[in-house]
Amino acid sequence: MSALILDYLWLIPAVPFAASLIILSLPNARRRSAAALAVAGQVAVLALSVVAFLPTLQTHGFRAAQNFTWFTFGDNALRLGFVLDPLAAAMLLMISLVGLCIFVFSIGYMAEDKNFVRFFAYLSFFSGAMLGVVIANSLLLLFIFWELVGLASYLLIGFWIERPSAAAAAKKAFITTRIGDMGFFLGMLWLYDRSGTLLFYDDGKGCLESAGLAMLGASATFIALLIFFGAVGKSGQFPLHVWLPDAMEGPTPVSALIHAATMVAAGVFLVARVYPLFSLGAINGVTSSLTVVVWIGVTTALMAALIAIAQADIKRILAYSTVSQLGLMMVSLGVGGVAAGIMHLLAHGFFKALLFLGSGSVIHGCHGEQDIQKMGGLRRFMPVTFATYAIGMMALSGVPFLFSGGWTKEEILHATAHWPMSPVPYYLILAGVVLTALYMTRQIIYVFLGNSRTAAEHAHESPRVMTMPLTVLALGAILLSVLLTPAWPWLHGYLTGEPVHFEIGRLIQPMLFVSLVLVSAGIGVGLWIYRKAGMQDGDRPAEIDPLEYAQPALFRFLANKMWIDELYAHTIIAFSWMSARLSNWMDRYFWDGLVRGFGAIGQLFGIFTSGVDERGINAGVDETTVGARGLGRLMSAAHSGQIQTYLGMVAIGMLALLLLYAWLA
Amino acid sequence: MGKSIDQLFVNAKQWLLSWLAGSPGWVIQVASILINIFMLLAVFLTLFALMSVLERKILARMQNRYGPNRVGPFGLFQPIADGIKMLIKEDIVPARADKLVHFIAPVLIAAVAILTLGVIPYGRNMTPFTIDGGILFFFAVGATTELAVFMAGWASNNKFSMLGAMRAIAQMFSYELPLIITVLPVVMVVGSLMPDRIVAAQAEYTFGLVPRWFVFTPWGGVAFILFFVSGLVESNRTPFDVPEGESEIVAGHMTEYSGFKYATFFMAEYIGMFAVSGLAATLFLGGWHAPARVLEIIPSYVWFFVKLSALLFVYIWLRATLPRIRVDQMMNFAWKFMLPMAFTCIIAAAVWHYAERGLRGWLWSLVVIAVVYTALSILLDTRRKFAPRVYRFAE
Amino acid sequence: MTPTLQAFVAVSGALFSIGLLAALSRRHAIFILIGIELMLAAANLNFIAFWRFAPQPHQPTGVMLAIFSIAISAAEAAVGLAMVIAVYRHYHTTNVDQLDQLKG
Amino acid sequence: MNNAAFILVAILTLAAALAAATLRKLMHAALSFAVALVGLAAFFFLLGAEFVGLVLVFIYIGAVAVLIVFTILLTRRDVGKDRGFNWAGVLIAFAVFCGLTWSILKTQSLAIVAPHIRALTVKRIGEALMTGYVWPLQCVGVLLTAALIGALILVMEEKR
Repeated sequence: MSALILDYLWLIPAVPFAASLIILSLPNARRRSAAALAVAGQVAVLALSVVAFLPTLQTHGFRAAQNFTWFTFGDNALRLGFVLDPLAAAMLLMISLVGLCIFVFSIGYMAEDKNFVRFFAYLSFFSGAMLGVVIANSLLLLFIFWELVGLASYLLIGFWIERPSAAAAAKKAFITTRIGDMGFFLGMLWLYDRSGTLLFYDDGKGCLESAGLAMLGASATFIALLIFFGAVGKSGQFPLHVWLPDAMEGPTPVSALIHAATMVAAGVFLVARVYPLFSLGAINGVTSSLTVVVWIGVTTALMAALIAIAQADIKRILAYSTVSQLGLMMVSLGVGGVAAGIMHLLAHGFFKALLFLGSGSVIHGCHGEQDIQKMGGLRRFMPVTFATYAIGMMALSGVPFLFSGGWTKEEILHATAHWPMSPVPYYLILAGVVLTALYMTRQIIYVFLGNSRTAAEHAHESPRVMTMPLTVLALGAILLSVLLTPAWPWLHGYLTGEPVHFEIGRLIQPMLFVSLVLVSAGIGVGLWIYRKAGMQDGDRPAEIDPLEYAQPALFRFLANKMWIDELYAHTIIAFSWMSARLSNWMDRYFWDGLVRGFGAIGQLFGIFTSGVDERGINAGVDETTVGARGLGRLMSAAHSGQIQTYLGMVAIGMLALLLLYAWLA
Repeated sequence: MGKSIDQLFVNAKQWLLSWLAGSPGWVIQVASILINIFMLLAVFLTLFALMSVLERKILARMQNRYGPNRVGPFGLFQPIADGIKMLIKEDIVPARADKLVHFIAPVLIAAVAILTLGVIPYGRNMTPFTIDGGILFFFAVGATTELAVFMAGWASNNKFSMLGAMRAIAQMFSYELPLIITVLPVVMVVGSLMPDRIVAAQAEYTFGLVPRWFVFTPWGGVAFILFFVSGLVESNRTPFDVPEGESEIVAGHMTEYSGFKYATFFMAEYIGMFAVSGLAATLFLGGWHAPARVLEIIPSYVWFFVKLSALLFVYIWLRATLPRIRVDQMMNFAWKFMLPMAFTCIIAAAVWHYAERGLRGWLWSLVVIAVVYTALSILLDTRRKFAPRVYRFAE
Repeated sequence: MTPTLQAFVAVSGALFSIGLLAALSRRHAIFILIGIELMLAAANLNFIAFWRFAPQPHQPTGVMLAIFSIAISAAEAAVGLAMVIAVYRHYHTTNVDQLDQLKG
Repeated sequence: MNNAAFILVAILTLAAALAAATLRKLMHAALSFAVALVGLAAFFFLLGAEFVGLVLVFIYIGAVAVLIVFTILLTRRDVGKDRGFNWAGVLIAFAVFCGLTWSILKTQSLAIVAPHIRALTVKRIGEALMTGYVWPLQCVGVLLTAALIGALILVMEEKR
């Protein structure tokens, strides 16, 4: 059975691709069949993932690769392949399950959209690509799917093409991630140059296996960093995080699926996948590349959390929280807690998707309003959304015991605490935890509590097709925590391949209290700061944010995302503009001038030769022509066009012959 | 006894010529020709007169009224009265007319009509003008009628006349083809263009009682009908009297004619009618042969004229029965039905001939004709062809 | 006393000249056609005359030639007249003096 | 056949032909052309080729003459203005006439009398057509069909 599913791994990406192709070919009116196809494809993928999941349960540290030759040039063949191991299997499950929920949700969310069919085509396309990324056993294949994912995200961010902002955001996301992907590509080339293979696992000869790693040597660090650059781009880590918040221009389900649960996690996944490259030659778990990862992650996490506090757009807040969570994962990877990072990734997939869908439901209920200042008191109108959203919020802000986020965060803290290099990341992350709790509290207060304001007047609960996925995800967010408790860290064991045994004692640890304190602190502070926020009613938007009241300058700094976009605009983009203008000028005047010069020479020559023709050769020809024409006129004089004349000629000729005959006879 | 009566006129002619015995040959020749011409004119002008009155009376009977019944017994002297009237009428020639042609036209047309009578055998040894290509002569001379009609229409310099002439020529051309082509099977079967031979070929009787007239063979029957209809058209009779339809163009090419010229036209038409019917009788009805051997005691010319008058009666009958046909309908009919059927007759005759002219041939030729007929009737669905007329210019 | 072949040929020659006259001297296209027909007729007369006066071959060659030439001239007349009508439609004239588009 | 008949017919024919060539009115010319053809037919009768004569009358009077007058009608608006003779043509024609007559009269071998021949029956002509001349006959049939179609196409109204 295991072998069987291995032979059919390729089906997992193929099914959604096929579905999207078929949907694309559907006419615009066939909404029902389009949605049905997409969901059916997703269900099939889910089933396949489950089937693929089973063999990984049976044996610890199960890993099987299925390689094949794409094409051969000369004597060395380019080989691609699919791999199935706990990492991939877990990702598969998470992606297909969350994806399914989001598909169903978007049936309700996009109901009024005129491009419904196209939307589902793109969605299926994306899910296929993402699954491909997960099960790829070759850096090249992974890169291909990676790019497809980027394309899908481009298409979906710019789905409402008629909005210029959406188009701009799509372009921004695409180009920014391209910058990262270039690093990825270079790293890949370098890797291929060194190890001669891009297959991860090729029974001993793969680039992630001892033989392959041995060939790398010192270059491993740079290769790892280059690949990490790609991950930075996709996962919106610090210098390249700017595209992710703008990507919220896309439909909310897209934000949920791509920019919270799956695609942005791909970066983290990538790092986890090629972790051996990072950890190559590690001295008690520390390499230079990993250090870079840690610092980048920490910066991102803290910065994003800070920015999130000052945002007014419900989705942007979530976006920044996503960024910071990703930073958190990066940190945990960097400090060596791979399992912790992945666990957080999985948990995050669930609850962040949940939060996004919840915000989508809110937006849907408020007729497209996204400004939390204008909402409020929605708990009365949309109870289900409120309940699920609260669960999501708890999980995100890391409330322990029965919310998955709590445990994973605790694990991460645990891992970070013991990082030999420096304690700084640890404290920064603690701050980050507090901030997370804070801005989530703020959001909850503004959106659901207090009195309803302008946009919330006619709010209504979303249809079942939208609330159902919310509940499912909420349940997921809760139930997942069972597999995460330190008492019985099944998932940890499953990922790392260590044996797991139940031990209630481990449930109580110092770290638990730490996180408990931090989270409660965050929530408490939030409640205290925003106690009066949104309590007043009437159609007026909320009074200015308490923080802004307290620290206007700081708040503006945060609200404007630390002016990073502007910074880029004035440095990098300006530079590229200038270089473009320069090359344009070169083209126009310098190179063009050269070309024109040659052209002029040709012209001169042409003039000369034509002169020769005119004077020398033509004259003779003309003479002959004139002669011929004169002769022709002479001839044509006889050709009067009068039949009778011709007939007369004939008659005269006949007469002549007759007389001649008569004279002879 | 019977012989002598049968040859009565022949002997009479011989008796007359015997007076000129001893004079040079060409004199006798001319004399005999003159006698023939005289006889023809006498007989057929009388017949014309008779016909004119009889037609009116028969029509009257058919239309449930008395015809002319004032002049003479049963109005029999009506034609004489008409003739006198015509003679004493003023002869009007339009000022803008082409005098010469206007005068020649009626003369020519009458002359032609009478000439065509010349080649028909009226009885045993009673063919006025025996010529090898008699049938061809008939048609060659008959073709001149068209020119004459045209002259009449053109010379009188009148739109009605011109249009009438045009119509007449158009329909004569269209129906001359079926007319001639329906004669071909007979000529083929007999192997001669000579009327006498054709008549002789129909002398025998099958089983001694059914005469071997060509009308009794399938191809012959069809050919006869086609020939008769075409003849109807050639002589501008109802239902094909479009060229002189009073309701449309006053009197066609005869509009500008009056008095005796008009009478001449009239006569020419009737004589043409006699000629066509006579030819029909000759070609298909066994000429002057008796319908049964026992009846041969009755002289041959009687039989001929019986057949002739029977055909003439049918002419009158049709005139009383049928309305006038539209021009386009007539043309369609000629080109799309008559012509193909005529060709079919040729083929059928060939089949009949090569199947030993017996019962088998009879059946086979019948089959051929039936097939073509059904095919044609399916092809030209009359409901479509003669759809209700759309008046494009007359709203 | 019967006419000799010479008489017939002379007559046909005269006929031919008259045809030529019509074809050469009249400016109306139809006259030209008539002239051509007359010349053909003269030719036919020659055929028949020579057939009649020549020692008899097995088959009446002259007559045959005459018949065929008649058929052909009929065709020629039809096409010629059609051309006259077509030309008239285009140039609104039948005057051959004005039809000199082929003038060199 | 005797001189009287010959002379009569000759005069008729040539006079009619001359009229056809010279008459001012086109219609009269056409009609006299028909007369001339009748005369020709008479010649054929004199020469003992009745069949050909009949065919001539049939085709020329029945068809060609009518065609000509029809054409005259169809192109009538042009007939009105009369344009005189083309005297050069007259001269040439006359010259040809003189040349022909002179050379014919000069040729003594033509002065022969008709031999006695067996009558040319239609049957013989038919047999000749169907045996020795069957191919020419077929060709003429094709030619006539082609001429028919060609004439139709020529006078067909251009669709536009």
